[in-house]
Amino acid sequence: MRLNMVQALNQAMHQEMERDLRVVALGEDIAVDGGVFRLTEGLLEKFGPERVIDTPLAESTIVGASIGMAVAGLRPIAEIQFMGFIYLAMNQIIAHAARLRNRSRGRFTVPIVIRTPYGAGVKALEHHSESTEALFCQIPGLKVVVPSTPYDAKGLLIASIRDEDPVIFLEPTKLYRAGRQEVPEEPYEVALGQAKVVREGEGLTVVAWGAMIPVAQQAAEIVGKDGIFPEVIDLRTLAPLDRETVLESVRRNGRLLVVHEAPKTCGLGAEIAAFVAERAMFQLEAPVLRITGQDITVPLAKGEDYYYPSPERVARGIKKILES
Amino acid sequence: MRLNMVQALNQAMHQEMERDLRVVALGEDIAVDGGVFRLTEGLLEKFGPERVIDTPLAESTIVGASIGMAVAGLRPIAEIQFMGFIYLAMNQIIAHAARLRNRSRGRFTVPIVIRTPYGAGVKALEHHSESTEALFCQIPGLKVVVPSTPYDAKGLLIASIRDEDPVIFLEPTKLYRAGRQEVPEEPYEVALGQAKVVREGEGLTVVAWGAMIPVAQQAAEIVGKDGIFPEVIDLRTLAPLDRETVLESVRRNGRLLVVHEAPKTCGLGAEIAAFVAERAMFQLEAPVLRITGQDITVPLAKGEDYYYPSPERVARGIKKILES
Amino acid sequence: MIKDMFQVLTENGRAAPEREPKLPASDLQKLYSLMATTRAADLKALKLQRQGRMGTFAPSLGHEACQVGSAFALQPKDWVFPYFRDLGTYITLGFPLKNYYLYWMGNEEGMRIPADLNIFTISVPVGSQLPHSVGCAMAMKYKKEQAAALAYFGDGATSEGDFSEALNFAGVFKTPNVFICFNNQYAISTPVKRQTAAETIAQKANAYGFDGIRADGNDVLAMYILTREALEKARSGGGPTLIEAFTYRMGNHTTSDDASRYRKETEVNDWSRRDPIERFRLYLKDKGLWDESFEDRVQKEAEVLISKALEEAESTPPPRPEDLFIHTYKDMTPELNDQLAELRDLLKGGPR
Amino acid sequence: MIKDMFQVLTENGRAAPEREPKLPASDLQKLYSLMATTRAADLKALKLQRQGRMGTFAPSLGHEACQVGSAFALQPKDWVFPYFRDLGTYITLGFPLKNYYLYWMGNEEGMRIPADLNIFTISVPVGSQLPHSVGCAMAMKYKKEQAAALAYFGDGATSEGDFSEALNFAGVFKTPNVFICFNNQYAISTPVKRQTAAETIAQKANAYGFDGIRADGNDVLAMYILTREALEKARSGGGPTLIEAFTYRMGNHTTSDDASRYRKETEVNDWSRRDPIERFRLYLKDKGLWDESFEDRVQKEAEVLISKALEEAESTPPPRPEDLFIHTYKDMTPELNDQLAELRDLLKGGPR
Ligand SMILES: Cc1ncc(C[n+]2csc(CCOP(=O)(O)OP(=O)(O)O)c2C)c(N)n1
Ligand SMILES: Cc1ncc(C[n+]2csc(CCOP(=O)(O)OP(=O)(O)O)c2C)c(N)n1
Ligand SMILES: [Mg+2]
Ligand SMILES: [Mg+2]
Repeated sequence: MRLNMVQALNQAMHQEMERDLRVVALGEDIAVDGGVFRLTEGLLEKFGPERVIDTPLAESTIVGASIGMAVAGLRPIAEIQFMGFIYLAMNQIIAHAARLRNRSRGRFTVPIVIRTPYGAGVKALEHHSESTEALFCQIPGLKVVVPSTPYDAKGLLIASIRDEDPVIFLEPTKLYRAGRQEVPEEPYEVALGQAKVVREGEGLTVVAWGAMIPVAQQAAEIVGKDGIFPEVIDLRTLAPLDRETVLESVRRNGRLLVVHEAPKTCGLGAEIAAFVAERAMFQLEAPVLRITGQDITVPLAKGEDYYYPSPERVARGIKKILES
Repeated sequence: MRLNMVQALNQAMHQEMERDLRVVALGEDIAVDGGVFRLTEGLLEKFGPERVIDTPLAESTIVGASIGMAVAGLRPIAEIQFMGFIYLAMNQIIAHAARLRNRSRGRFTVPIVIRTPYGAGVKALEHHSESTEALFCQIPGLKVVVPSTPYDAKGLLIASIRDEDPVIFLEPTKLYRAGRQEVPEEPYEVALGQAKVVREGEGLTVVAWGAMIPVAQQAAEIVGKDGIFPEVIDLRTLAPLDRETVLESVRRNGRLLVVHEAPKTCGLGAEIAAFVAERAMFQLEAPVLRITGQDITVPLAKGEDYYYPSPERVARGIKKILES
Repeated sequence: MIKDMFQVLTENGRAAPEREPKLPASDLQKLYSLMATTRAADLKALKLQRQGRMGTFAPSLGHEACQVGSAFALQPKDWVFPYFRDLGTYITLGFPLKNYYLYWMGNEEGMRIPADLNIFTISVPVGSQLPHSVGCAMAMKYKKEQAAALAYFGDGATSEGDFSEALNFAGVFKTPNVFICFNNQYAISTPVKRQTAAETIAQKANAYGFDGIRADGNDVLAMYILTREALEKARSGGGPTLIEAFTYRMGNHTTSDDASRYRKETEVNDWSRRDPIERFRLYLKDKGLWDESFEDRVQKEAEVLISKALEEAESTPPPRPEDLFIHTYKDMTPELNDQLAELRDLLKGGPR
Repeated sequence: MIKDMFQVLTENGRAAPEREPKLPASDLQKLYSLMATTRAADLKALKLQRQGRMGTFAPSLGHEACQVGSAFALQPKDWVFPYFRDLGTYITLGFPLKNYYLYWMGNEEGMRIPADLNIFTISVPVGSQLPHSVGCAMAMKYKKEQAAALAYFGDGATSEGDFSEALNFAGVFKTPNVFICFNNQYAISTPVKRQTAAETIAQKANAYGFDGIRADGNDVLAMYILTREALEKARSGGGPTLIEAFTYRMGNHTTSDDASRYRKETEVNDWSRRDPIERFRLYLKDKGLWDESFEDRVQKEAEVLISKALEEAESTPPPRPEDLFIHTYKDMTPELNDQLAELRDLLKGGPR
C-alpha cells in the first residue's frame, strides 16, 4: 500500500499493539483526539483507554510514568507533543531512562519509545521547530532514531518498540505528509544502528538524516547537471552511530559534507566530522564541511528560510568541497 | 592573598553583591548553611535574607524565578546544588534564559549566572560527577564558563555576573580545594570568550578545561622527560568558543589533542576537532585525538578511575599523536 | 450551579447590587468596548488565518470577560505574564494590536514589547511563565515597589511541575503574585476532569498555603472585582492569590485544531448562552449605558483600530538576515559574524 | 500537639487500646527487631564511613519507625520506590544488607536488586521516583494485579515539580499508589516551614483529589496501620493516598553534612525524647514482650547479620572494566567495544 509517513507510523503502532499486549501508548491528546498530527488515530477505538492513554499536561511524568510501566513489564510508547517540550522531561530521560540498566546492573531495563515531532521547515510557532538531537546523542544509554521515508518510518518504529533500550524517536514534521511510498502491509523491522546509502555516487559523500535527506537529494540533482554525483547516506539511527558505513564511503570518496538543520556548533555534524577526521584523515582530500542551521534560535515563519538549509545551499557546499 | 577556588569564588560574590545592589543569590541551602560546599558562606550575614535566598527544592523554578528577577532588573546568581540536577531546569534554561533576548528582540535580557559544581574525580554519589557541558554549548544564547584556577575563578565569575547574557558557570568540584594561588584582593574581570595558553610549547597543542588542566599539565611533565613539550590551552569559556586561540596554536604546532572528562561522543571535543579540521586541515600533520571519558555513565567510586582521564592516559595520547 | 463561584452578573445580565463594583459609567462602557474590540480583533485574525495571511494562533473567543475584566484591574507598575491565549489582556493594557498580529504572522518583532508596558513575552511552553512571575514578584518585594505580578494560564497548565513549584515559592516567600487560571474546560482535547481529580482548580492553592477562589470567568465584573482585590492584597504585603476563572473556550484550540473531534456541539451551544459580552450588554442596557448607537460607535472604533493594525503589520518588512543574529547575545560573536556573512553571501548568489 | 496526627503510641509508650493493630506477639517483636537492626546497621555504616571504608551516605537515625512500620505492611507483589534514606525499608523487605553497604561503598553491584524483590533502585534526584511509582501503579491496574506501588520521599521532595505531576496523575487515573512522605522537618538545612507555606504536607493531597493523612512517624504502629489501610484501599481500586509521616532526622543530612550549622541542639534533644525505638520498647515491655534477654538476642542477631553483610561487601571485588560498559545497552556497540579495548590496553600498560 502507498502510505505517507503518518500512516506508516500509525500502522506500525497498530500492528505492534496488536502483536504485543505489553505495548501501551500515552501522551497529551493522543487518544480521543488521535494526536495533534493524527499519528495515533484509531488506537483508542481499537485498544481502549487502558492502553491508549490521554495524560494530563506533564512531560516529565509522561516519561517518568513510562519508566515505571517498563519496570512493571510494559513497553510504553510515549508521545511528547513537540520536541520543544521534551526539555521538561530531560531529567527523567537522562537521569533515569538512560541509566537504569547500568544503575541496576541489568536488573531493570527501560524498553520505552519516546516519539516526538521534530524539525523545522513548516513555518511553525516558537518551540515547534526544534532539532536538538545532539542533546540526546551524547547521553550513554539512549538510542536516537530519525526516519526519512514512510518505509523506514514503519520499520524503524517497529524495531524501536521491540528494542530493549530507550529510544528517542524523532519524526520530521516536514516529512509527515510529504509523499507516499509503497509500504508492506506486514510488520517488519529496519534494524537500528544501520545507516543506508540512499544514492550511490562518487567523489563526495553527503551525510544527512530526516528532512535533510530530500534536501540532499535535490542538491544532488542540482549538481548532477554539472556532472557531479555525490553519494548520499541517510544515518537513520543517530545513536549509536553507524560509523562504519560513513567511514567506508568517505574512504572511497575522499570528501565529506554533513548536512543538518540543527545549529552548527556542537551539532551531531561535529561528531561526524571529528570521528572521520580521527579515523580517515589521510584519506580526506578536503576538510569536512558542515551545512547546517546557524547558531541562532530557529526563526519564526518570516525568517525561517534564512535558517533552513536549502538544496541550493547544500549544492553550493558540494561545489565548495570539490573546489578545495 | 593566597586563596583556594572556593574562597576566590566566595570573594567574587561578596564583592559583586557589595558593588551592585541588583545582585542577589538564590538556591538550595545557600544562605543559612552557606552552601553544601561553603561557596556562599557569609553572604547571608552580610546581605540579609532578601538578597541571599534559601529556596525550596525546585531547580526549574530556581532558574525560572531568576529569569523573572532579571526581567525586573535584578542580576541573580542561582546555584544548582550539583550539575546532575540541572536537567530539571533544562526547559527554563533552553526555552527561556537562552532565547528571551531574541524572542523580545532585545527588550528583555537575562543577565543571570547559574553556578553549579561540575565534574568527577572525587568519588561522589551518582549524579554528583556530571560533566555534560556540551548540552549547553550547543544552545544559542548561552555562555558556558569553566575556571581551572582560583585566579581565573574569581575573575571569570565577576565577568559572568557583569555579563548581560545568561552564563552557565561550571565549577570543577575536584579543584575547589585543590590548591591555593595568589588572588588580588580587589575585584577584577577575566574576560569571557578568551582561552589562555597556560603552558607554551611546540609540536603539539593540548586543549582542555576545568579539572583536566592539572591533568594535562601533569601529562606534559611526564612527556617532558622524553623531550616532548606540548602547548596547553585552557579554554576557560566553552561558549562562545575562542576558536582563534586554538587555531593559531594548532597552525603553529600541527597536532592537536583534546582532553575532556565527559563521554567522547558529541562532547565538546567533537566540535573542537571539527572546526580545527574544517579550518586548519592542511596544517594538521596527524588526526586530532580526543582523550575523554568513555561513552558510559560516570561510575561510582570503585570504578571511577577507569573512567577519569589520568595524566598517564593523556601522556600516552600525546605520544600516540606524535607517532602518527 | 457551579461550586462556590463568585458571580456579579447572572447569565441574563442581572447584578447582585451589593456586589456591583463602584465603577463610573465611562469605565463600564470602556469594559464593554474592550471586550467588543477583543472579539472583533480575534475574529479578524481568524479570517486572516484562513486567507493565509496569518499563521496558526489560539483564538480568544469566549475569554473576553476573564481577560478584560482582570487586566482592567492592573496598574501601570504591575507586571503581567501572559500565555498564548490573551488577546483581551493585551488590548486592555494598550499593547499595540499591530504587534500582536505581527507575532502571529511569524515575525519576532511583534514581541518587542513597548518599553513603557510591563508585559512579558508570550510563553509557549505551558505553565513555564509561572516561575518568571514569581521571580518578578520577589524582585518587587526586594525593591519595595508597590507592584504585583499577574500570571495567566490555562487549566492544563496546572498539571505541569512549574505550576506547583511556582505557587509553592509564592507561598513560602509570600510574594505579591496573582495567579489567574482560565479554566476553559479543555486543554486541547483533554477535558478538565481528565486533567485533575481535584473538584476545583481554586482548591489547589491550599497546597501552597494561600487562598484560592473561583470566579465566573464569563462575568467581567466578577473578574474585575476579584482581580482588583487580589492585586491590592498582593501590593500591600498580603501574599499571593489563585483565581480560577471558570469559563469556556468557544473556538478551536488553535486554528490547526478541530474541536468537533472531541466535544459535543450541545455543550458548545450550552455555553454560548453564557456569552460574556452578551451578558454584559444586557446589564449595560438595563443601566441605560448601552444602545444601538453606542454599539455602532464601539464597532466602528474597533474596525478602525483593527484595520490600522493590520495595515501596519502587513507593511512591516520581514526580518533582515541580521535581525536573526544580533539578538543572540548582547554582542555578536566571531562565529555568528562568520555565519551571517555566509548567509549574506548566499543571498547575493540569488534565490535559495 | 501536632495538628491532626494519627498516633497509636504516646511518647512514653502507652497505646490507645481501640487503635492497637491486631498483630500477633511475634509480629510485634519482629517490628522491634527490625527497628533495632536498622539502627545498628545504620550506626555501623557511620563508623565505617569515618574509617574511610564507606562513602558518603544518608543516615536513617530516627526514621526506624516510619520505615519499618510502613514497609511491614507491604505484600510481596507490591512495588516499592525508595529514596536515599530508606535503610529500614530495605531491611524489612529482606533486601540483602550486603547490597546496601556495597552501594554506599561505591559499587553499582549493590543496586542489582534480587530478582524476587519488587524494589526499585534508589533515586538520587529528589522526587524523581514518584512518576515511576505512578507508572508502575498504572501498569498494575492494566494488568489487573492486586498490587500497589509505594513511594517514599522527604518533605523537600514535595517542592519538586515531579511530586505534583505524579500525584496529579495518580488522582486522575485513580492508581493503586501510596505516597509516604517522611516529613523529617528538614531538607538538608531548609526547615519545612521554608519548604512550603502549607500547614501540613498531608493537605497537599487535596490538590489532586484524594486523601492525605498525617501520622506520627515515630510511632511504628501508627505507620503500620495507616500504610496497611492505604495499601488495601489501593489494591482494591480505591485510589491513591498520601501519608505524611511526621518525624525528625536525628543525624546529619549525610556524612558530609554538619547539622549544627543550621539547627539548635535543644531541638534535637527535644526530639530524642520521642525516640521511635525507645517508645516501642516501653510498649512491648508493658505487654511483657520485651526484656533484657530479648534485647540481647536482638542485638546479637543484628550483629551477626551486619558483620556477615560487611564481610561480604568488603570482599566483593571492585568492578571489572567490562562491568562499566556492558550495561549501557543490551548489546555492546562497536564504539563501546573499541573504548573497552582501549581501556584494557591502557591497564595492561601498567598503573595509570
Ligand atoms: C509544555 C507544553 N506541552 C505541550 C504544549 C502543547 N500545547 C499547547 S496549548 C496546550 C493545551 C493548553 O491547555 P490549557 O493550559 O488549558 O490552556 P488553553 O489552551 O485551554 O487556553 C498544549 C498541550 C505546550 N505548549 N507546552
Ligand atoms: C533534584 C535534586 N536536587 C537537589 C538534590 C540534593 N539533595 C540531596 S538530599 C536533599 C534534601 C532532601 O530533603 P528531603 O526531601 O526532605 O529528604 P531528607 O533528606 O530530609 O530525608 C537535597 C537538596 C538532589 N538529590 N536532587
Ligand atoms: Mg484550557
Ligand atoms: Mg526532609
